[in-house]
Amino acid sequence: MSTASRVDAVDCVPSQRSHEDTDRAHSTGLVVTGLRHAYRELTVLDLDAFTIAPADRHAIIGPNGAGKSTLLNLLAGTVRPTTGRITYNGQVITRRRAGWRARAGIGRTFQHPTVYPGLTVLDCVRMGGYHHRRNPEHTPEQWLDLVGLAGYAQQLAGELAHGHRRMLDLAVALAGQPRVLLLDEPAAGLTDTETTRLLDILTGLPGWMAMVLVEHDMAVVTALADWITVLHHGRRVTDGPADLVRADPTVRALYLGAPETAHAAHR
Amino acid sequence: MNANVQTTAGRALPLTRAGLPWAAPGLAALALGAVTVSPDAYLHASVARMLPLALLAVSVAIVTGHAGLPTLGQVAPYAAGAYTTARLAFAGVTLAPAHLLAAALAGAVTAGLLGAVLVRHRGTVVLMLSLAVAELTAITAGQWRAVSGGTDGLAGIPATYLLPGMPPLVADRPVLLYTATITIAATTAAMLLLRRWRMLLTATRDNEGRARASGHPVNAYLLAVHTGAGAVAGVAGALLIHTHRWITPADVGFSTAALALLAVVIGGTRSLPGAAIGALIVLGVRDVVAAPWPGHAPLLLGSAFVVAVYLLPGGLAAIPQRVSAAVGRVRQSARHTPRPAERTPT
Amino acid sequence: MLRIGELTVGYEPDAPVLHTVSMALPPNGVHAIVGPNGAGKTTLLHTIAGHLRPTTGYVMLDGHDITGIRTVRAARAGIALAPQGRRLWSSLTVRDHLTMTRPGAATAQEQGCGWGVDDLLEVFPALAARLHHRADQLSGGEQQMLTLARALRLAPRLLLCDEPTEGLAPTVADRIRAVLTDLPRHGVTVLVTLPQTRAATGLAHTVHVLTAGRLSDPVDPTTEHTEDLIRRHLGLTTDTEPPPRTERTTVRACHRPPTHGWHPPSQTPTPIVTRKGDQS
Amino acid sequence: TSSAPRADTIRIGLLVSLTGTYTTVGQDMQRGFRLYLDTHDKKLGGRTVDLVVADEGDGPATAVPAAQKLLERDRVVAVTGLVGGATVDKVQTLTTQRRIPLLGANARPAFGPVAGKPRDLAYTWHTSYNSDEPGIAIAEHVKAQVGDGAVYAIGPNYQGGWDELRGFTDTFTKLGGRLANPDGKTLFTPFPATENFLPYLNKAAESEPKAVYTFYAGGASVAFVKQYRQSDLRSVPLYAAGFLTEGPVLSAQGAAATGIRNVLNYSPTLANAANQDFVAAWSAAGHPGQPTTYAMASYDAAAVLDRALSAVDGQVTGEKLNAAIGQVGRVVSPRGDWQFHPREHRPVQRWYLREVKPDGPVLSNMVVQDLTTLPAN
Amino acid sequence: MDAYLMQTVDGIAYGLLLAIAAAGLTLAFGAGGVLNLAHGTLIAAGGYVAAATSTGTWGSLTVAVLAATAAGAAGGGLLAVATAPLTGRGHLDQALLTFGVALIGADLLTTVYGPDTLRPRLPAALETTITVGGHRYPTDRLAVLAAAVLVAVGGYVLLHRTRAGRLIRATVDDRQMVAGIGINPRAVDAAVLIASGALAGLAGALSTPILGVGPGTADTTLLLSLIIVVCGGLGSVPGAVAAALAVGLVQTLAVVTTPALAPYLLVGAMAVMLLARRAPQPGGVRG
Ligand SMILES: Nc1ncnc2c1ncn2[C@@H]1O[C@H](COP(=O)(O)OP(=O)(O)OP(=O)(O)O)[C@@H](O)[C@H]1O
Ligand SMILES: Nc1ncnc2c1ncn2[C@@H]1O[C@H](COP(=O)(O)OP(=O)(O)OP(=O)(O)O)[C@@H](O)[C@H]1O
Ligand SMILES: [Mg+2]
Ligand SMILES: [Mg+2]
Repeated sequence: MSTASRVDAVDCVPSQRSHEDTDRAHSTGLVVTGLRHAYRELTVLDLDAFTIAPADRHAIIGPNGAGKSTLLNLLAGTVRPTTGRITYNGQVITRRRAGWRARAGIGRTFQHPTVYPGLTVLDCVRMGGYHHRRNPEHTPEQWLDLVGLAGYAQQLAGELAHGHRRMLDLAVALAGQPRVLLLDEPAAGLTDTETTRLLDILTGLPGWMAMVLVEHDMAVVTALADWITVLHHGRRVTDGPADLVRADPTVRALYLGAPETAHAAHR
Repeated sequence: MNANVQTTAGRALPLTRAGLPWAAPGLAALALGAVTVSPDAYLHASVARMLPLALLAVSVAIVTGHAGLPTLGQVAPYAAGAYTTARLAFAGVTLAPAHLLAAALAGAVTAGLLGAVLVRHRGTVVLMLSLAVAELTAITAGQWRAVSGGTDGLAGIPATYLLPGMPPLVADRPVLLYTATITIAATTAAMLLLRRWRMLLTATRDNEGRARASGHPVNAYLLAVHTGAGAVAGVAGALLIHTHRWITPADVGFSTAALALLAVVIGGTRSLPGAAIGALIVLGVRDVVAAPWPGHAPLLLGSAFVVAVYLLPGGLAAIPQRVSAAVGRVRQSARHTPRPAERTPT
Repeated sequence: MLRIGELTVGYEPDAPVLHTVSMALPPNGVHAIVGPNGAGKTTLLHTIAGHLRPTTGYVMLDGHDITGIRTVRAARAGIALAPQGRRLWSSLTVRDHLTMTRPGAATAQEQGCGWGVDDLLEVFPALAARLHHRADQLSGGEQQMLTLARALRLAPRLLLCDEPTEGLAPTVADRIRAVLTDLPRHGVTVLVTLPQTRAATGLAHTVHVLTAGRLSDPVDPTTEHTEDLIRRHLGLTTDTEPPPRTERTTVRACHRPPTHGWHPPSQTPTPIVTRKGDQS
Repeated sequence: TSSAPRADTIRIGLLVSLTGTYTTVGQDMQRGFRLYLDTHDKKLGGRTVDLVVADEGDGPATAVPAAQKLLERDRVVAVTGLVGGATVDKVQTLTTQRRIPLLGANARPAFGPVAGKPRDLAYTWHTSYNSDEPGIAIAEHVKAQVGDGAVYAIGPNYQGGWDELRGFTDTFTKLGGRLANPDGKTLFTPFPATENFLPYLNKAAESEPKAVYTFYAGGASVAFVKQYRQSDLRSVPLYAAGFLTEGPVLSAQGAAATGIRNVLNYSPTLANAANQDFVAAWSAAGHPGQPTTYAMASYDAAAVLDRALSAVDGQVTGEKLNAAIGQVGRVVSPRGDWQFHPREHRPVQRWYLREVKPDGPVLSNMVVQDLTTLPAN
Repeated sequence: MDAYLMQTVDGIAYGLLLAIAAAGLTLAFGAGGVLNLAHGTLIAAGGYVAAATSTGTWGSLTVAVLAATAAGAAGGGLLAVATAPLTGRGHLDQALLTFGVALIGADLLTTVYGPDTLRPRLPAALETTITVGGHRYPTDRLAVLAAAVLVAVGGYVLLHRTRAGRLIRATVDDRQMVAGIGINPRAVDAAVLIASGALAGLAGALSTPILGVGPGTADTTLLLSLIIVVCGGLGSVPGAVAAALAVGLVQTLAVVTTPALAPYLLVGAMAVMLLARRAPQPGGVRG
């Protein structure tokens, strides 16, 4: 675990967020304090403070294995933190299970979506909204229509192509009518057209909904996020408004690489 | 994408799809009716004797197939129902409705308590924990002599009465009628309830993480199903007493549990009527078919298991689907000319 | 190298996913398939790798008919698949994955070179730090790297990569693209599916477009209007057109904060469970 | 087989374990019954016998369906055999209901009340014994041997074990004997799960008993005897109900069994003429080893039926046959002559003290002395 | 205290005896994912073969061990053929099939060898006892103890240290990708069942001199083996040995210290062992 390129030495950099944002998060959003998660002796996440206020469009980027998915899992309640505290709407929810948090409005998608292979696509979406008051404006069929899967409504979810599963996962998450939406690489494996559609869907969501976006596709991040946190080895390297972070030389060296190589012409 | 074409084609015929779950209980009821009408008392007694295990298998199918927890532990609520019934009968309460109610309650409570532990686990661990439950049930029944009469069990349990003033249920034909009615009613009720829960349970089995992330209290679902299945097992226990009027600890032990689970596999894990019919097949092979070859019942039973595995992939429940698929294939090959065998390697 | 003719493949009898697909790949190149989600890219690669049997058509590798051969034989013939969705052995460690997979004897000799475990770890330093972790303990990107590393370790003659850069950080994705571009020089033919047109044109010698189970003629990405051409291929045959801009307003409209059930959080903390029937 | 038997043919049901734990016993009982038939022209009471064999399996779960088939399908006039006590307990209600005599040849349980009324035993007979009788029969001898010393009692934890051990300990303590078991209670080992007896035996050795009394049968007895000789108890005299060393288990135990003193109602070495014929017929039939008490009791059941059937005139019915069984009087038997106890419907018979000794190349349970006659009238 | 030492030694020896019995199942079910309910029957078959072959000389003992192992391997081969069409159909179907095979096998064994309990004859040197710390202890158990250590070490090396062991586990995880690296998963399945059958046969030859072999042997050993394999954490040799030792100690130390609880101890201990393992955090952690 020691190569020159590692920034292990970097301690968790304090968050740059303004006090107003943080205060808002304390009363009506998600607040994480002193969160640490370790598998045996390996610490994969260590965040001093991290806040999501309503209406936040918060992107988390970082190299593979930085702990991004782990952070989402911790927020969603899929895994328990080793130490630390999570509050939501001012209430401590660290010990609450995933199901409770989902009913309370924390929805999520998965990095490797499988949804429910044995249910039809439509039933999958129904299951997503099962715990919520039926809302004539948001029928399962409408959610399917929104993500472009209306034609597959009666197909088994297990028979969907990979990209379609990802969109279905999103529809299921949206059907849960979340107030905080945790998205784990929603654009991975999507084609250009589907990515455009995804962006349309996400930007079209109600403004008050908070969104935590983990994504490697910087185009998507730029289009959506107004705040970016960069993680590395489970710690915050930097955070700030999107354009500032993108310009940050550490982030470039660590994560983005030279902008030209990304889609450089062959030969 | 022509998704619509793709989804409707090649699936089971719509008729079998909708009617399938109900065809089996209907047929079973018909068959039982025929047996009841027949004059053969031996047949009546034999079938009546098998029905409690059939209902136990239904309860196992609920837990194994629908909740996705392979279990040998349903003999515990079965035992609770049976011994409650037996003790009530000895205490002078001989009304069948009271027995059924008390047994269902005892079964549900037992299964609820056990379920609180079991539903936290999955797969093989559940299987082994429930095996422990089965063993402990039989051991406890053997040791608790005041209730169970020791390892030799209880005999001469007073007969039950359907209603006050009616003759006791002892003759073979009425017992069969009564047992069959209760078995079919309980199975149907369970099927109706499970239909409402189908989506939730499929989701839970398929992808628990996703289900939790959509707010589903997965363990609570499983506990509810486990408890409900316990009530069914309790009723099965009451029927055991009503048909046999005796019980030994071995009847609520591992071997009974194993037979019930195998019956469920033969029936096709998720099909409740399939499980019941599977149980009738298993006991029929062991007690009736094998009778002319004393000492070789295990051989025949084993062969039946082997044959079932090879000839019935997916169990009895999959037969209609496989038939309709075969019909589809025949139709298909009639329409299309077979694809050219030769490939042109240029 | 690889010739495919008139291939029809489906999961259910009368609903083919690929319709009479034909293509010929010259050896030693990087060939890309692009197409919308659900077009059948994965299906095509799985058919070549022997995971699926075609209903009609043939697949030929170096003049040998390999139609419908089993996966084992395909692997021994030098075809390696880096599948979509990782398909790792979850109870084995990273090291196990790499040491267990061995270069197919025939191909290794022909090639005179293979990927050693150390070479692979150099390409994927993230894996080096996780050598003794089980595959199901890896992050998504690390799993993707391992999938590729395992396929490379087999020293194949034909490498099938199903969306190899999915979920990888930009720097790692770059490195993988570099590796793939370099492979033809060692006598490896690469067939890669990519969802994004730009990624494909930046990488491949030829690009095929697959839409709704039908494959276009190869497009040469070095010519000027490549991307337009591909667009046209996609646009002409897809019924899942990029949504017209007007649709965006309908999306918006459908997301007015609802009046009940899904209401915007107020400033005062509310009871948070929004279960059915909680508020009446 | 459901056609009505011819007038001079009668059908008899033999229900024995042919699968499961007690297969050895069941097989011996079948051999014993058939031996009688074969040596008597396949006739009982002058009538040709159609013997219908059914499998009792491991207990009532399989035995009751089999019994039901014998009664309802085959319409037998008597049911005999029955290895397990629990089976007898359950099948007895069926046979009684249909007025068919049940002539058990092995276990005889305590027959609890039916629906609050004492069990009707009019149609129930046994050619064997009550499970507590071996212990009762040997207690006095053991007391005399150990004097003031204490005896350690150990047995399997199920009804059969409880009965066998209770017979010994109750009588023994009534005679003033003392149990070496720490709390004065018999040690019961899990049944049939126990295969490692060494820990129990070594533990028992700590209480330094003068002798050990036990009852095991079948596979467990092999393990028990072998491990007894490997334990710290190895030189403490071992007394047992005779089933411990009865039949084929003895050859599996081998030398470890030598010197075990045990009690039973039969030994193949008994010197009476009936036994000599019986043993000779047994060997002539090609059966391995020596006959056992199980085979003998079943042989006697055939003998009882033979005598009873010769007393029945015309069509044989369950009632007539049952009445005739009550009148058979003295039965000449390889175990020595015996007769039914008028109320209890089981033999009043002599019990023997036996010791395992080499008998030529093989081990055998040689009679050492007569003990007592039970049940005392 | 001294007495407990003796019981502990016996617990360890008995536990290792059980570990041998469970070895084949550890390989087949734990590592290879085949729920083989015919395992007990294979052990019984090995026991019968050994009992029929051994006459009390060292030479015949060697022959008996080899013959039993071969018989077990043959049985395993048969099972491999029988289960081959079931790949991908889940544990319950395997359970149904192998249970059927077990019933048939048990019937055949009693038909051939009779229902009596048999015991292989051992050379005199193994039938005696030796003195350990003032107590006498049977030699045959010490011999089994030594054999168990060999089997355990061999099994550990095979399963946890060789490519073959990894292949077995990989085949359970994703057979198609095993085929994708050029190895036939069916061959792996067959090899696993044959090796596991051979181990079962060997276990039969080693355990029957002590416990005897009869109609009940198959069920008892199957149950104990299942307990050990599952409690040991499916496919882990050190885990299985630890579980076997735990069961051995429970069956020796605990049963004599608390005889009143003896009937409950074995399954009770199993339940505790299973419950003590942290309930798995069910799927979905991997996003
Ligand atoms: N197991 C299956 N059973 C039935 N239909 C399937 C199955 N797998 C895939 N399909 C269907 O086949 C079609 C092609 O799927 P495929 O996975 O090949 O698409 P793809 O081009 O790889 O898409 P993506 O870019 O999303 O990975 C889809 O419509 C899908 O629904
Ligand atoms: N169950 C586990 N046991 C041990 N280590 C784990 C486990 N789960 C995750 N990790 C490690 O934690 C680190 C962070 O994982 P995480 O999935 O959060 O990464 P990520 O930032 O989402 O990466 P990616 O972009 O590749 O998805 C990884 O290095 C991974 O190996
Ligand atoms: Mg991730
Ligand atoms: Mg794909």
